[in-house]
Amino acid sequence: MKTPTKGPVFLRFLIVSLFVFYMLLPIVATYLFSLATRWDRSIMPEGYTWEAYQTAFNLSYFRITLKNSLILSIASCLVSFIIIVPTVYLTQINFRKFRPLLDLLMIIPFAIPTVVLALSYVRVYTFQPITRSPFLLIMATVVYTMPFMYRSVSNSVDAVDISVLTEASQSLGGDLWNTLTKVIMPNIYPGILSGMLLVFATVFADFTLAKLITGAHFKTFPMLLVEQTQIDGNVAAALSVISFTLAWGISMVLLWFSSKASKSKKAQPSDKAYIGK
Amino acid sequence: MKTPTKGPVFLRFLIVSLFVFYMLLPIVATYLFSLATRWDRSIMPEGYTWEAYQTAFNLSYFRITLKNSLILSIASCLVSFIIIVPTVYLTQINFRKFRPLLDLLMIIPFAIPTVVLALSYVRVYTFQPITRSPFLLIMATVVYTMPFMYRSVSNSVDAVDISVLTEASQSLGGDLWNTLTKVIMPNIYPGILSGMLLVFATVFADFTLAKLITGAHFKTFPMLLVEQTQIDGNVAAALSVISFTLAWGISMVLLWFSSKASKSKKAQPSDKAYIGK
Amino acid sequence: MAYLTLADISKNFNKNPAVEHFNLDVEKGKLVSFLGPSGCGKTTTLRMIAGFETPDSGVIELDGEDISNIPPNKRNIGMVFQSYALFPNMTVLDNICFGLRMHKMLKNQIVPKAREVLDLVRLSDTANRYPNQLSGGQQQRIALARALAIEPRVLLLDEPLSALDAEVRVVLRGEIRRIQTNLKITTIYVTHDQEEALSISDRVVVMNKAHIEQVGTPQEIYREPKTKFVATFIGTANEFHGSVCGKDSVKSAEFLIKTNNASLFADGDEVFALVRPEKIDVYSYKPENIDGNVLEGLVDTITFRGAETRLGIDIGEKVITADVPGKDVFSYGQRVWVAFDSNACQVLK
Amino acid sequence: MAYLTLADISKNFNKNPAVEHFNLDVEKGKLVSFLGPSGCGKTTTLRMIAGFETPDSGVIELDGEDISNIPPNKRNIGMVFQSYALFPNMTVLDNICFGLRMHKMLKNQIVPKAREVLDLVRLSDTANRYPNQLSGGQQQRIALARALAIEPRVLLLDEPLSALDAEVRVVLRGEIRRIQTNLKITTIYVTHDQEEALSISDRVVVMNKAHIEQVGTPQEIYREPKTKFVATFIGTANEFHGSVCGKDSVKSAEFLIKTNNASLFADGDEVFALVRPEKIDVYSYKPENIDGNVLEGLVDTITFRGAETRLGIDIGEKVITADVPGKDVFSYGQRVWVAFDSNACQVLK
Repeated sequence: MKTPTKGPVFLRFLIVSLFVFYMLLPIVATYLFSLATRWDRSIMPEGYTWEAYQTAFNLSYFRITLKNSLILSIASCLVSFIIIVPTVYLTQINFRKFRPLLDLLMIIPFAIPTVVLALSYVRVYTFQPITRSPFLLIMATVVYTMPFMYRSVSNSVDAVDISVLTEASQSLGGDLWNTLTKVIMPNIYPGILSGMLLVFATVFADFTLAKLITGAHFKTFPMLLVEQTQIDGNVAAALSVISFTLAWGISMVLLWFSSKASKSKKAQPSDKAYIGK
Repeated sequence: MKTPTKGPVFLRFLIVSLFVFYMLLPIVATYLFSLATRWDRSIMPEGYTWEAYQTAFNLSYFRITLKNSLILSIASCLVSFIIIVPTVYLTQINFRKFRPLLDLLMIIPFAIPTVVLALSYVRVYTFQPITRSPFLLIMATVVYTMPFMYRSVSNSVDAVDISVLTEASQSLGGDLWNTLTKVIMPNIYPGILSGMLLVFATVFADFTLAKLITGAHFKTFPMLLVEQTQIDGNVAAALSVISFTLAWGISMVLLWFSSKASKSKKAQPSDKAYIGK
Repeated sequence: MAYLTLADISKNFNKNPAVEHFNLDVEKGKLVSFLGPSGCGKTTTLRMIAGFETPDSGVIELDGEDISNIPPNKRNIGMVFQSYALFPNMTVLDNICFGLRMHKMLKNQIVPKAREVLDLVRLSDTANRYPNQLSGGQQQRIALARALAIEPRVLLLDEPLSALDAEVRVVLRGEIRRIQTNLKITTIYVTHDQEEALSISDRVVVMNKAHIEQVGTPQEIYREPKTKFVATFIGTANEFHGSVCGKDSVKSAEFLIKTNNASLFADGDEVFALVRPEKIDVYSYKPENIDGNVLEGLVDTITFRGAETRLGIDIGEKVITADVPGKDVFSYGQRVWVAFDSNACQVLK
Repeated sequence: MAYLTLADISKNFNKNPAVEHFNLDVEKGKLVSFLGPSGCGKTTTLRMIAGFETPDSGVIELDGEDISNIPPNKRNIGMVFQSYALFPNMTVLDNICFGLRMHKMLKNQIVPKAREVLDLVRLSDTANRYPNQLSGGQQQRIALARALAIEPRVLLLDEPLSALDAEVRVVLRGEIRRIQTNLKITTIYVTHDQEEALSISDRVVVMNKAHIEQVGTPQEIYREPKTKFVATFIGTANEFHGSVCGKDSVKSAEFLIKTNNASLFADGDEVFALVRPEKIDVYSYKPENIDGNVLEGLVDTITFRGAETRLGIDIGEKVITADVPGKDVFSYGQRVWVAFDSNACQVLK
């Protein structure tokens, strides 16, 4: 490539800056708003206070909705793990020809609008104790987030050539249990984890499914947040900050794992050096 | 691999069947429900009728919400295209070192709960004519769906080695315009298209952003759908079917394109044959 | 008596034969190569010995025991893969210890044994590194050490050098041969590279289209190919297509090629007479008193290769390839005479 | 007068020198190779000629014109890439027509011209296929045709054969040389493969660590290397490290090596005496009446390579590599004598 002249570099820098600003401004503003005393007469808030956070923590529903959201997210992760990991491993090792079918099936959740998914579940599972229960909600969130889990795990499985590792383990005397626990799982672990974290973040942030399936029967954190916008903007902002900080923390972990995974692909030393030529 | 014995094959088939059933049952049920006369006293509906669809089509908001949703989806696609494609191309050709930064930025939308995104936009853009306008909604949907567009386009760009094609075009006398229109765009076209389709489907299905940002000011199809559930279940089912059929059609197109793309990677003829040995 | 015996092994994939009626005896301590183009069935045969594929028919016997129905992890057969197949999550030392742990070696013997094989491949200083911190050649040497650690009854190598650079390949094949000879371990070596097979093996099994073409020492394979496939797949050969004419010559379109090897065929049989490039002498004058074949031609291509120069000589009907010592000088278009002994000319159907 | 001149070209990447003070004259119609290990600056130099990189200093002149500041699409220089770089969205014919269209050739001349170059690479029947329907070797021949179609002033080839199989490489390099010779097109050929450079070039530029080590014909480069790097990078060489002792010998740790090439150095200078494996004769008895060097050793390794056999002979201090004709038979551990002429021994600092 020709060395770029200064003009485009500056232009490019401007574009990136605008883009970052466009994406980050609302978030920064929300942080400020949650701490502001009054902010309708000036560019910056007139004063700062923790009051909104105190109010938020003292809301009667704060603990219960946070707990519900955590239960929902963790349960979805586990169910997703139990369904997806063995399916992907077995498909890769013994049933390779089913792989395209699986890839196709995993696009379906993208093609179903969340609203339709929620309403069809509500419509079908009308019997007790399933109807409008958290159990039904978990079924829906698992389907909804399945592509994330599937993609992460299957990318991981593709990246490490699971079948040759399985064979190597077998040739060294490893049985199925040792192969799985000592060779396979540790190598697809980053994929499983990043899949679970994506599921966690998505389910934790979901408003539509919970609102339409369980509604008031099982209130989640995003539902509380939406409710509060109609009552107190600052409290809603504080709740947003809490939710966003949680999500951000999770995605940092995710990034850390993906960077760890990509490090293992760093440039190898050349063979030239080793020949000594 | 050893030939699998019959047992696991049957088990595997059972798992796949259960899985398909689990995912498809709600959809099939919704189709049936939209056509049913009465369905609370028997396993299958007692009779079938197009009435729910007639009612749906005659709803005063049917046309306007469908139109709004289409406008919103198409606009999001176009804005996404205009922002992402040049960014990815220029990054790849001239600013390769910015690529990791871009990859990182594009994870942010995943980490922001939709509710938080919506509320922060509402909070920040309080001035006319932006506040609660469809324009603000488009800004939000574009950010929300950016990872899809970015991933599709950048995967495409990675797959065809854009920089060597650019150099090949230059060495043959191609200027920037010819290089872009005759060489680059036709080769990343499937990626652009599948990205736009994903954006379209996601925005078309979105309920949360529209509900919280524009609300009644700019009613979308999913909002109408949710509204109808409280009025007439059969009509809501009919609307679900319409929405799902649209989404399904789109994902079929998507699948067709991705299969076209993967065909170009089919096994090449061997060089052995051509040497004639 | 043979140590490893493959008796009438056949295997089909989706009704396409991958290996047909494969018979082979391997003596203890020898290195046998399976050589052939891709898809010839060499890897499938190897994988049947390892236990990753089950033969449709036939018996595999190792040291007198039928191992056909033993699962791969009970066969105690070491395997080295083209893609190295080191466990990325383990250090070099743990990779080597894995097999020893699976074989329930006493805890205090595992690490010393692992270090011993690591010494063997001269990579003791990499014990605590991870596979991705090593070059391809180093990784493959670790994979070899890992396979050797369990003291396998047979060592299988599946195109172990294909993923490496040309120079590393040459160095590493020498090392594999050295270790194999020292340990006297029975080894099957799969490759599509004829130079590799010739240079490393005690015996070579040349395969083509699911069956064996020839089994022999490298010298036999190179000097006395039994089929036209073997003659052209291994090394370079000039071909004269023609029919047997008398006991000592082959008549092609324009030439009468004298040979001492035509007596195996009947008069008039369609055959190929084959001559290696290094068996051909090139003269800038018409040589006298030569008892053999002399053909006249023009120099068409000159390829300097260092030690020797390869000439393409257009003799009208075809272009003859001849290798001459680097010091001989020819120029494009020069009129030359090529000569080769009647002994140098192999005749095959 | 030189057709293409690179005068004192230098280029740094992030303050690391990629090319330093590169000077070269290329005559019209010749094929010049840039040969060296990866990272030696050969590709960077090529890319500066193409215009994809800008030299930090120095001038590139083509046919008397300074092209240093002309953008790549105005230079009319053909380029063939290692990865083929065919446009996947176009048929073979459209790929070739692309350059002609960019050069604003008359519409009715474009397709005939494209078909003409397609004939040249002998792939006329692939005109309507897409690149992904062709083998690697075919794709690279199409890429060559595409570059030739625009009748470039210089043809640049950047490791064009590196992505191909060994056999295809040999066939295709012959074809590239044939076409280049017929069209008399000035060509720069970048490669890291010494065999390729020797066999295809009129002249070879050996590069190492951003600078030129030697420029010369393949024969000069092989037979009279100017530096130790050239001697060891090209071909195989036995090295004796020692000091000059008199006008005609080099004294190493144990041996006194007789040579005719030591007179360039002063007595006591530290030097390397280098001998090619094919210059060494191996005897199973002590040869008499030999005017040169004779060393005694034991056969350590035997590598059958078809036409010749490569022996590793342990002479105590080191292992000597010698190539002997395939018909000579030696066995492991045999006592042998190696002999080489004092002329065969190159002396370098």
